[in-house]
Amino acid sequence: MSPEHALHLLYEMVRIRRFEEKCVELYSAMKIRGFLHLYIGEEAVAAGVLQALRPNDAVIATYREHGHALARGVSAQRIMAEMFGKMEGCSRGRGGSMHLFDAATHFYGGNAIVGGGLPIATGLALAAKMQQQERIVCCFFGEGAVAEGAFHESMNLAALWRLPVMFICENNLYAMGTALSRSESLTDISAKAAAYKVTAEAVDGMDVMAVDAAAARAAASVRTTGGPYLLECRTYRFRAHSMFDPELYRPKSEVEEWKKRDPIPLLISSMRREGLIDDREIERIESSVAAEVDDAVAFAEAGSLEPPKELTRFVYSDRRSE
Amino acid sequence: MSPEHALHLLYEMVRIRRFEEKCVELYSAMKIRGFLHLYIGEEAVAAGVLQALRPNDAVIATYREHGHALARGVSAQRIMAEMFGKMEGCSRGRGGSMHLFDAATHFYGGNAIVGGGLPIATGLALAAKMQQQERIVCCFFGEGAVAEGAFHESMNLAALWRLPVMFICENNLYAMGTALSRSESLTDISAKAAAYKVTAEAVDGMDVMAVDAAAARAAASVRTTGGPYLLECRTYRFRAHSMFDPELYRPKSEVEEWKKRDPIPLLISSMRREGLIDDREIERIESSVAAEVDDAVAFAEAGSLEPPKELTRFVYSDRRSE
Amino acid sequence: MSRVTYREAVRQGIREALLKDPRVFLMGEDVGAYGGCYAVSKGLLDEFGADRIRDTPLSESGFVGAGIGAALGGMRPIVEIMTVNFSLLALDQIMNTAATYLHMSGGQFNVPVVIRMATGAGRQLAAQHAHSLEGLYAHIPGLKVLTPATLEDARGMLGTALQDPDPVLIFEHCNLYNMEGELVEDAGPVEISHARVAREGKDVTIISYSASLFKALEASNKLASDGMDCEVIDLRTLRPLDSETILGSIRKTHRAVIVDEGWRTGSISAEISARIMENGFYDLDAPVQRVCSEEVPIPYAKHLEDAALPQAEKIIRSVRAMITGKAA
Amino acid sequence: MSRVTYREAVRQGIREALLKDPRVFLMGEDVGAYGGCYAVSKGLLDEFGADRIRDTPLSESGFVGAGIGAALGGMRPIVEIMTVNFSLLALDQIMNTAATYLHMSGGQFNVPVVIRMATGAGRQLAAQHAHSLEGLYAHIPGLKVLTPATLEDARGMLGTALQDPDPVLIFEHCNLYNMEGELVEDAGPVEISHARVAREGKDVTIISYSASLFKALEASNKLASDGMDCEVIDLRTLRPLDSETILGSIRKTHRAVIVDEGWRTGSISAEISARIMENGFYDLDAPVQRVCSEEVPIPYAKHLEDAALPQAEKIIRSVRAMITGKAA
Ligand SMILES: Cc1ncc(C[n+]2csc(CCOP(=O)(O)OP(=O)(O)O)c2C)c(N)n1
Ligand SMILES: Cc1ncc(C[n+]2csc(CCOP(=O)(O)OP(=O)(O)O)c2C)c(N)n1
Ligand SMILES: [Mg+2]
Ligand SMILES: [Mg+2]
Repeated sequence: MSPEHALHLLYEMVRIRRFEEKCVELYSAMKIRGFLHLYIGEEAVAAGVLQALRPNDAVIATYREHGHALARGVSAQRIMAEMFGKMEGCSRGRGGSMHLFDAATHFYGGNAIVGGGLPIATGLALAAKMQQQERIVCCFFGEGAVAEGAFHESMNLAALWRLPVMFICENNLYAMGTALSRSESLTDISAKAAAYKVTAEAVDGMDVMAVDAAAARAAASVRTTGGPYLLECRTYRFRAHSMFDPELYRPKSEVEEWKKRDPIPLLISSMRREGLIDDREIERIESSVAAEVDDAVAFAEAGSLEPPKELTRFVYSDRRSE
Repeated sequence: MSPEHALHLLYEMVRIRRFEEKCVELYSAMKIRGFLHLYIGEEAVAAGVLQALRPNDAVIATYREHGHALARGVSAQRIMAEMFGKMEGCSRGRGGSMHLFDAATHFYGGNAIVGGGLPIATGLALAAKMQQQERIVCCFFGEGAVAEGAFHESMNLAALWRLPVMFICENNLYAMGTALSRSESLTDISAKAAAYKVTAEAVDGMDVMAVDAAAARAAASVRTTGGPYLLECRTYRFRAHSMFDPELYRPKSEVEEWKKRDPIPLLISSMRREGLIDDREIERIESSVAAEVDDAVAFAEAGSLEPPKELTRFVYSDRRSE
Repeated sequence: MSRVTYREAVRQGIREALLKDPRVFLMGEDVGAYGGCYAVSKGLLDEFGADRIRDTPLSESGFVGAGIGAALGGMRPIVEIMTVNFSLLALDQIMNTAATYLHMSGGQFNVPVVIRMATGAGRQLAAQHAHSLEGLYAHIPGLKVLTPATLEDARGMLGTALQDPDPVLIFEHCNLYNMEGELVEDAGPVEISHARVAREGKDVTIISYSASLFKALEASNKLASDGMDCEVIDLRTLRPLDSETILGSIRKTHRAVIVDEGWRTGSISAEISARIMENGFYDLDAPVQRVCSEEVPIPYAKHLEDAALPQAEKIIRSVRAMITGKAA
Repeated sequence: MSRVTYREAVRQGIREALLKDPRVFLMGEDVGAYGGCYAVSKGLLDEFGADRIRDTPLSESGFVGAGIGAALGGMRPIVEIMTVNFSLLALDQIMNTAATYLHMSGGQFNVPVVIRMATGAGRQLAAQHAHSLEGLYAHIPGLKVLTPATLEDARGMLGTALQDPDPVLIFEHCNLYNMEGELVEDAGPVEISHARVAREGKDVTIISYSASLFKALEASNKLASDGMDCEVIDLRTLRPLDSETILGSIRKTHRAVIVDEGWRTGSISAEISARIMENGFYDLDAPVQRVCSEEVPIPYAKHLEDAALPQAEKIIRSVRAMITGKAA
């Protein structure tokens, strides 16, 4: 891996981390409301996976999607404005944290029905295939979603019809308070792909280099074969499920244990070992990120509220279809 | 296998066959209406599997369930009366061919939502387990149902909670007009059980002895381990999907090929080879069955129609729960 | 003009759309090799191939979701669900995704998907195949709900739906597929924002849609011979409802009976009655009445099924009682 | 008497049922280790163990179906669905199976399952977490639909529901969980067949349920200071609807406004209006009006969410217009 690429991965992870740390503050300050699901601890997954995508590829994510939106290139300003409920937000204030959308980067949201994004991703891939577009679809979901019928139906459809979907399972071991072993009879998620004849792989989701490499393999496979791929990223959520979660279901020690594998320090030490980074560089990253985050907050603060008379706009399209 | 048991299996298959042949006549005579799904060709499955059940076990079947109801011991009279829409029918005329029910034999229907029976069977098994009953639940469904989310969710729940369900997949290669290879990326149904850590087996569904033996193994496993088992019975439907099906989707020659493996002649020849049966015995079976079928028709003819003022009865229970 | 069935009219609509727009395709269970469970798509597989007449596995949630995704991705899918009861398996995708996408994304992503399904009772298919849930779907903002009752609409509404940038649901009553009539060969898309006065009259307005329309017309004919002159409205579109045509008619007749195959409580007929209450109250000479399905899962036995459904006889009784002022 | 929240009242109801009847158990996503997504079942896992406080995987259709099956098998399951929007994933099981079993089987198999879920908006949870679909469920024969607004009902309706031989759905408004009040310690099951007059009045009847009830009461208080005396009805049960209490009140007040957090078109408020039309028309001095949610997927931004929901202000405007005879 090139030093530049490693730096870029680090930069992306730090961006996500600092952006979300700011979100927590803003939630306490009541600037952000509703459900807020933090990605902290899992940054290596979005940062690593999204390297494998090209501009025309499509992304479908969940309600825990700040990281994916940021890594995909959705502007931090517009994401923050969205969480402030402002018109300038990437969903005009209608979506909030769980429903970030961005047409320019083919970021199809932001789906808060667990498993609900998988059929949509399958359909986007079908459209790509039928139109012979050079496009793959990248679909993120948690290990909890694997128990939903939507997982089963989508994996089968994508495999049966040979559709270019990269299914990325973010296995952070918990679905809210439900440990994987209490939601799946077979806890090896990637092994389930065999039931659909889908190629699969599991990767250490705390190691961004490993994720980056695995995603590259996955994307290459999807692009070459035209068929789906399941990549299971084994990761961990450091924070509560959402801001309302008292975390009764896991010992603090378990969280502490995982924090030793925090993807950011992990990458930094490996880069240090190879002489790819020093403190100055880290500071530069931090200050650049801090500026971006501050700028995003300022943008959000300065934003305006959609006039209530526009409430029912976008229930239906203003225009007829072409 | 004892000669008596072989004879019994033959008797059950012939009963189902002749009963349904009569149904076809009665459909043409407009005595039976609605959808009528014939089991002809698949008799070895119901006849074989249901031998493994005890009186207190529960059965869930599909809309193609005449065979299961008969083999389970639901009276042919009441089944026929049901299809005539009579009050004396096993569902008081409200269900018809697709919705046969019988509390006495724990026959829980007759479910016409493809895959809809699997969660119900899982719940029945949960109730049995929580009440420490000596009961297993036998759930029939077609290979088409395997694509539904309900299959996935139920297999996982039953395995995760270790519930006594015998899942019987009747793989007749078609879901209406959709061939297995066009509905499943992995066509080996029993292999899918591995995704749930469920024990599974596939058996020749035209060989009633083999089905009988496999079902005995499956039931024994469920009774001993308390956990689920998936038995795939590979069979074939000789008739159209329902009375409306022009059968455009499969060549006649394929049907003819499979008819060479008709489970009834197959059993008869094997019994003959072993000297377990002769023509007289076969005639005796046929005439006894004919009498039962005639009697069922007479019973149905003589039945009465529920007064329309009773229409909304059974929308809610007449009584409070105990 | 040529003589066609409702089934053929729908097929013509689909065929025309496939010919005209390469983005259009049909997907659903058994639309291809089987020819469609109600034989609507028979022959289309041969003409258009398996890519565009796409058989799906039994996965209602999955393939409806895939249809939504394909629409987002630039295609114009026609998704067929065999029967309205099975559509419940896909309702999450329809309500939580298709109907919300445009709004949730602040106007960025519209979902031009068309979802067709068979609805209604009358074929002794019992409690899991015979309901009328189009009224339920009409409750959902973000959707349009069409209920073609005529050959023109059976054919033309599909084209119009495909031109719509947003999700459109089309409910085809299973008892209409065999209905025959004359249809001009080049009948094209039809407008979908207005109800239609199917029969003019001055004494009472009967408001109906889909297969019930014909029961309303049958009742009107019988009532005419008794000197009662009914105006009959075919709603055509349940969402958005054309209140104006309804209210306009009531301003003339001052009386209304709504005929709806949905279960009475919470049916679309309740909505119509409520709108008349709100906007036509002072025009009324008598309270609006409803003739709906009985509140029962549809039973198999013919006589019970008949008793469960709105019938011309019940409509006649309701109209007569209203006009004579005696309780029905 | 002790001071409890609505959340605690529900928990007490569950706890009492678990203590009293060994057939009762609670199942759903995160009811156990997490303590319930709205903390309703906190502590119950420790007291009753993982068998009876049963966490489920994310499989709404599967575990609701399993609840139905367990009820058929002799248990008395309380199935919790986190939020009404997710219940759509299980609607097939609820409508096609739970609601039809007894009838389809000719009276042989009843389904004593209780399904609880959080409903409603007001917490900025946007378009996939904030709808009010209890009116939609009230359309379905075979179900009972309860909407407790008070602490007594939050606690007591559960016990009553568990005694019911048939499927009962309970909708708990997410904005009520923190509501506090006094509740007698041994408050038991409550009857569920009658609506309740929450405030007596003579000028106009405001009909409401669930969290909207409190907006109706707030509006009434403000209107009282202007000399307008509102009667407020808490429907409590949406299916079967207690029409008698509604009609009785209207015979007194001759005016009615219905307040409903459901989307207006096809809402339960439409049904109520239609019933008043049919049975109370001649008692009315003015057409019945509805104050409902705007027909929009609930938006995230606070000011837009507020604008989408029925508010006391809108109720006041509607009542005032009705009484003064000027358009709202
Ligand atoms: C269909 C559905 N059921 C339940 C929920 C509530 N819920 C939101 S997130 C979540 C846990 C999902 O876990 P997982 O898929 O592992 O993703 P993670 O949150 O761990 O990233 C649940 C139960 C939901 N949003 N949608
Ligand atoms: C949820 C649902 N979707 C579609 C149908 C229509 N349908 C009835 S039977 C059938 C085929 C089922 O095939 P399979 O499960 O293999 O059973 P088989 O009929 O072959 O016994 C279909 C599509 C249905 N009844 N339920
Ligand atoms: Mg997780
Ligand atoms: Mg089959």
